[in-house]
Amino acid sequence: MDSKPTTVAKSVAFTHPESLKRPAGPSEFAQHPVNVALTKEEKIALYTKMVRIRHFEQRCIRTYQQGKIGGFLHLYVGQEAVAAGTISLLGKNDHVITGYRDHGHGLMVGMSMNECMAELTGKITGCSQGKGGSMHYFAPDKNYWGGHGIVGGQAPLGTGLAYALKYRGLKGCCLTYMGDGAVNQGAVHEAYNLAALWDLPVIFVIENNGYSMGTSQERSSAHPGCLAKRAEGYGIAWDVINGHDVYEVRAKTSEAVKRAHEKSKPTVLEIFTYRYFGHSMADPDKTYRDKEEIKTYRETKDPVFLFEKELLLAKVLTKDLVESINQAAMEEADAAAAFADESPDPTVADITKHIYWEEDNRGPQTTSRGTIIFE
Amino acid sequence: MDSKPTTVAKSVAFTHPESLKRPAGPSEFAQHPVNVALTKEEKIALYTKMVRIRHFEQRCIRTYQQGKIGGFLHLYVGQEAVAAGTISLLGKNDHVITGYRDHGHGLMVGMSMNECMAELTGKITGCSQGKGGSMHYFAPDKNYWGGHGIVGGQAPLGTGLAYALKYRGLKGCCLTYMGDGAVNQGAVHEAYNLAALWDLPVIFVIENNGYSMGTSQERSSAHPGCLAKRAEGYGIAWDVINGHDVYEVRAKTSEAVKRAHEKSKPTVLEIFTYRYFGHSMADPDKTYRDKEEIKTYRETKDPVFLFEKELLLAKVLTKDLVESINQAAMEEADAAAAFADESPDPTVADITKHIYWEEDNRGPQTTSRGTIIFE
Amino acid sequence: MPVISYREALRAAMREELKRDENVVIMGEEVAQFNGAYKVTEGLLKEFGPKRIVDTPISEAGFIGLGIGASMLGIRPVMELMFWSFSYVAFDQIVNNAGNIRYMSGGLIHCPIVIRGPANGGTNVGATHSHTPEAILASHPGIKVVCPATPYDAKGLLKAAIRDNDPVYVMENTILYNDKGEVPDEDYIVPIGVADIKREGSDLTIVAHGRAVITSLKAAEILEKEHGVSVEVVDLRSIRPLDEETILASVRKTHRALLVEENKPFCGVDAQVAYLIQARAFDDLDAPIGRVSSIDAPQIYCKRMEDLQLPHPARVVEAALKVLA
Amino acid sequence: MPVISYREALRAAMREELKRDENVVIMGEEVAQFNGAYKVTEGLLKEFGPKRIVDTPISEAGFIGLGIGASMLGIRPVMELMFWSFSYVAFDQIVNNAGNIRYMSGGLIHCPIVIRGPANGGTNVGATHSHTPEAILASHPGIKVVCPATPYDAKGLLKAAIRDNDPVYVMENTILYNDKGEVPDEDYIVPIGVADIKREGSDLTIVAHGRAVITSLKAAEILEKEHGVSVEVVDLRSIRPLDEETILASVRKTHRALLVEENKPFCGVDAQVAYLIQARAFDDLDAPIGRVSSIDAPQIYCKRMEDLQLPHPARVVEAALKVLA
Ligand SMILES: Cc1ncc(C[n+]2csc(CCOP(=O)(O)OP(=O)(O)O)c2C)c(N)n1
Ligand SMILES: Cc1ncc(C[n+]2csc(CCOP(=O)(O)OP(=O)(O)O)c2C)c(N)n1
Ligand SMILES: [Mg+2]
Ligand SMILES: [Mg+2]
Repeated sequence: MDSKPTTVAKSVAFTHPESLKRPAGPSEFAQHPVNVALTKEEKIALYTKMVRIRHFEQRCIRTYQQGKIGGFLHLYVGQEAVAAGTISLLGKNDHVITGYRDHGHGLMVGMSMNECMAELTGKITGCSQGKGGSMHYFAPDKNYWGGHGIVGGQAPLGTGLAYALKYRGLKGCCLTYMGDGAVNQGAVHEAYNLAALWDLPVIFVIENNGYSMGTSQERSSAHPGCLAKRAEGYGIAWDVINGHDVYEVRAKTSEAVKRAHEKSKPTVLEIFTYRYFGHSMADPDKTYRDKEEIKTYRETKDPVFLFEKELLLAKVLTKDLVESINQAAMEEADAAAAFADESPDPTVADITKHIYWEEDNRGPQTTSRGTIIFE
Repeated sequence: MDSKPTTVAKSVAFTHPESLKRPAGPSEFAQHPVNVALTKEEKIALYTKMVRIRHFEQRCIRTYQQGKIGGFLHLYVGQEAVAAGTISLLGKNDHVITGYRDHGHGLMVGMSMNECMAELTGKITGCSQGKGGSMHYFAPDKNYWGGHGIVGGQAPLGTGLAYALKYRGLKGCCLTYMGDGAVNQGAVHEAYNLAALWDLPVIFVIENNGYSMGTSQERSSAHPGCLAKRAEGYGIAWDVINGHDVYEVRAKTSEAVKRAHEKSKPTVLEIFTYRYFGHSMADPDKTYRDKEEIKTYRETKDPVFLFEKELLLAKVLTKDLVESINQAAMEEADAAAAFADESPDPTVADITKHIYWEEDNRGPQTTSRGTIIFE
Repeated sequence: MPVISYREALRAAMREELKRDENVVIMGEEVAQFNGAYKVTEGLLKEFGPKRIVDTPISEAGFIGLGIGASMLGIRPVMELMFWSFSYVAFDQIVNNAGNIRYMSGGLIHCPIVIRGPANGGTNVGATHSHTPEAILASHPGIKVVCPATPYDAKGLLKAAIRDNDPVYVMENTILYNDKGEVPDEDYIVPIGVADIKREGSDLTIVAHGRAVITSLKAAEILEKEHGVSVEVVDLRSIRPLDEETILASVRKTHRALLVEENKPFCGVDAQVAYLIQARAFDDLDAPIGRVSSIDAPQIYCKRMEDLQLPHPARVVEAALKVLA
Repeated sequence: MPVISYREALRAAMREELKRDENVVIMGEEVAQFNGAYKVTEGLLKEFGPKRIVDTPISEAGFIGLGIGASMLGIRPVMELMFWSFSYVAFDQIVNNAGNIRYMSGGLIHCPIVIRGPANGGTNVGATHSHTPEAILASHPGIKVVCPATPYDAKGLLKAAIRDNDPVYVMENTILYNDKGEVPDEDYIVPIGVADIKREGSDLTIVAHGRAVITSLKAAEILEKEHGVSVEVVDLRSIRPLDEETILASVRKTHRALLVEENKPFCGVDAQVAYLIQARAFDDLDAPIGRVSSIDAPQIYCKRMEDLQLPHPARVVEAALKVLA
């Protein structure tokens, strides 16, 4: 037995990792092989994707304020480097699943702004034909399995996707994202144990933005310094990452991807990040953090700006290019809003479609008959 | 942040702690203050209680084989020192809750063999009037909150009992028992987090008997050496205990009780123990462990015999006394079986009693009317 | 009488009970510092402090189980579920531990817990957040379920629930939170298990609960004005206990029944009510019992369609005319 | 035709499907090395090896969620729940993730998972282990639920379930596991959603599912012999989809209906069936629809009382005579 009993164990208050406090400047992870390997074009593409997420989300705010989006709208602004850094590493057999804050991941896997915006406004041209909404994006053709509204509920699903990859002999992994609040859902722990016990190529990514709705992390989670460390109880490898530095995200996540691909082993990554807006558009964001904190993050740790600076310094980007990339992203978002506007609603008949497979795939029905939709 | 990332973490196969392998002889914990504090009478009483559990359970086997007990019957034989050692430490404001393997705890808190046996045979004189059965013993007047059939489901309840103690300003704790298989239920982890976050005086006791039904611990739980270590992820103190030595159980549990009473802090204790019979009487016990293993435990680690030896050596017990204590326990168990035999069944009218409070407490009903039991 | 909102009525119920009994504790996600996801608990932390008003992590099985355990030892927890949809991650605790503990202990243990929060569609949040589990929970003996439709009932039922010694699950509706109505300042309760005739009539009985009551009242208005039909609207208020006699008395008077609920139809509350009526008032019925429920699909996200998926006055009117035909 | 037990029939279904499709995986607690808590999966590990037959930890939400995720990527998991009662700790996964994924993705994702295991009382294990959640699960659109009563149906329905592209929940009954019946060796399926007339008759229709079918057949025998009543017994087999037409056709023939189920009565399957019959065969009914369910209490432990809590032939006979009076 390699474990020793503790008689005193202290719960340490949540603090962002030291690395976040380093002065702005070139990332110490710029020289990591996965980042060195990026061509200039790839770097620009990565930056462009982060910018597109930013502008898409900001356009959503307007659409919401116009009353065209209802219900919940959870924005990803401030967290772009997490989805961008992690998903930029993925290949053909790698998969993605997340919670309800799912727009960034959707755009990163290659969903179009059109289908994303139209989904938000409940149009038939939306990725889920207006049936899923903001919290329930899906693009299985792009290995994107959602968009899940129940906190933590996606953790076993991601583990199951990894299980399927292993079962089918595919060298892939499944990035399974969740928030810092989600780690307290029992399903997450059941998933940890299964992943470790069965050596599944799943990477649990805790996007720690410091808050679950209005609850700061110290008020929701007991932990001995960080949340990822809970992985140790299951013998799972883990790491903590500065999520404001897309190079660091890539560098450390690549180790986890390697572990998944080569050893079929899980990892828990805790990525420190920050959200600029309220939990959802319905959150007045007044009771639980002060404006100063948001300001500091925006001014000193913005992942898009930090990467922009990095690439400007490295002369990968120019001011002009930055301008035109931003301009294009804004125009794309505007066009998406127009597309959504012009798209038709589903019809009443659509309400009862897509409930059962055989209803959508009529023909010789061999397995199922009878009444499946009731009055 | 006082935590360090790991890049390699290994899952070590389950082995019983070294302490179990020590040669039989006086317990190294005999000199622990909580054990030194025991009077001769108290030591004899403790031994007697263990013997009573043993004989009660063995009498149950006969009653089961006679066809008078149906359903599940999970025996505690082999694990006596766990309930005996831990519960012997408790005072007026200390509480107990466990899973379905609940007879030992019931007898330890002071339930009579009569009410326990009658419950098993479904009689109205049973502790729960024949409504709960083997898995669902209750004696709230003795601070015993059951007996819970759903694996792990009692963990939040025990945490809640501890919460109530703290809320009401009582210096107490709640011993919350579960098996080694139960630790993989999400509810257990949610309870860990709440207990740590809110500093609740709950002691989670993992009775690790090496198997959950037919699944050895290595096949059910990923861990880095032991299950208790998962507590670290929540900043909870923990310890591992040789559950064959009632003195060790008392010594180490007393630290946890102190922590609960004095600091209102939780603890996770993993107590290594062994069950001699199948998971339940329905388990043929043929596929997952060999008879040799059981034999070894019976012959070298039996908690009742080890304690008997210890007390004989210490001249607290004599052969005669041992004899008469065992004889009395057997007679008590036989009498309980007779009592159960002679007791009446509940009636059909009893089926619909005890569903709602006001049905049992008729009088001026202020809060609730209408039909509550339907046809 | 003061006119306050459904939200304020719920808050008043909690305030009064918090004052009355020091063992009452409000617990849930965001109920304290954030003032409640729907502001139902606004101001309570300030007034009663953090011992009585407690924010929880996102661990429904954990904190509801904790509440159940605490209730067994004399605490009277009032737990907020941000949505009743989230009861599904705590389903075992809610059904087995809260609902069975009295029975399995032969009456030795009681579990005076209240779980409250919204259970409704119509808010454009999709299938995972729009469950209405009143029928599935009420189908388990040991549990009580109430669904207030008005501010008056909201306050009275919640107070009754908090004083009840059994688990009572209070299903509210976010769309009703801003509805206003007369609510007495003084202490009163609405007994659990007593239906309320929200409108008297003679040609047709509409049985409804929750927001479907409001929809039915609107439909009754239209039926009266445009079709000269006199409709009686029975508000169940409680699903379990169920006030069978009030339903039956109304049907015996009108001879026709239409059942309206926002639940999905299959094995909904109104399936049970339909069975009841035909079993006990068979000869009084002049026509088959009609039903209006949500269109039988997971809740659609698109708000325009969701509004049509739910029962709405036009659909109720149409169904009523069919029953009357 | 070979005569085999219900247990063997289920096993045969799994064996055949394991052979037919390499993506079929059997998973659950104790299904492999222990040969199944009820020996339904006996021998499968030996025949198919540990990749196809997988023992899980006691983590229902975890492993069922895992199965759902795997099914989205082409695996066809057949998960055993040791008791359907344990579905309550996995309720969110079972309802929201399996049941809603197709809908919420606008048909992009399908979830061909099967969850099977016993859902019944009568085994003397108390309230926590005796739930019969067919109605509460079937009340959620997106889910299919079947309840085989005979070995033939057990095999045919399980095979159909495994080939179905939607989540199908198969509720078995431990008391039936040893029941024997004729079961073809060859490949066949029983289509989901097709009821079966287990006995023809002209005076009364009994609608039942699961073990209540067997009870009803016994009652029908007594009714015939001792009371000269000709009873038709309709076995629903599937709860959702529901074969409404077969129910209605039988009632239109006999004009009287008695509904029998082992579920608790409130919002049970038969509440829905009662609603259906009165809505669509109102004028064909000569008497109110009768119902026999389990006595409405959490399951009692005492075996003698539990046997009386469940529907038994004498109770069915008595209720039938009432409907016939
Ligand atoms: C089981 C469940 N409980 C509660 C909620 C309501 N809810 C949605 S998001 C959220 C906060 C989650 O915070 P976190 O996991 O940190 O993710 P973040 O929003 O910061 O991305 C809550 C409480 C839910 N959707 N599901
Ligand atoms: C949620 C749930 N899943 C499965 C079961 C069936 N079951 C009862 S006991 C048991 C094994 C538990 O093993 P462990 O926790 O090690 O306790 P032990 O029996 O060894 O005391 C299982 C699988 C259950 N009762 N509840
Ligand atoms: Mg967060
Ligand atoms: Mg064990």
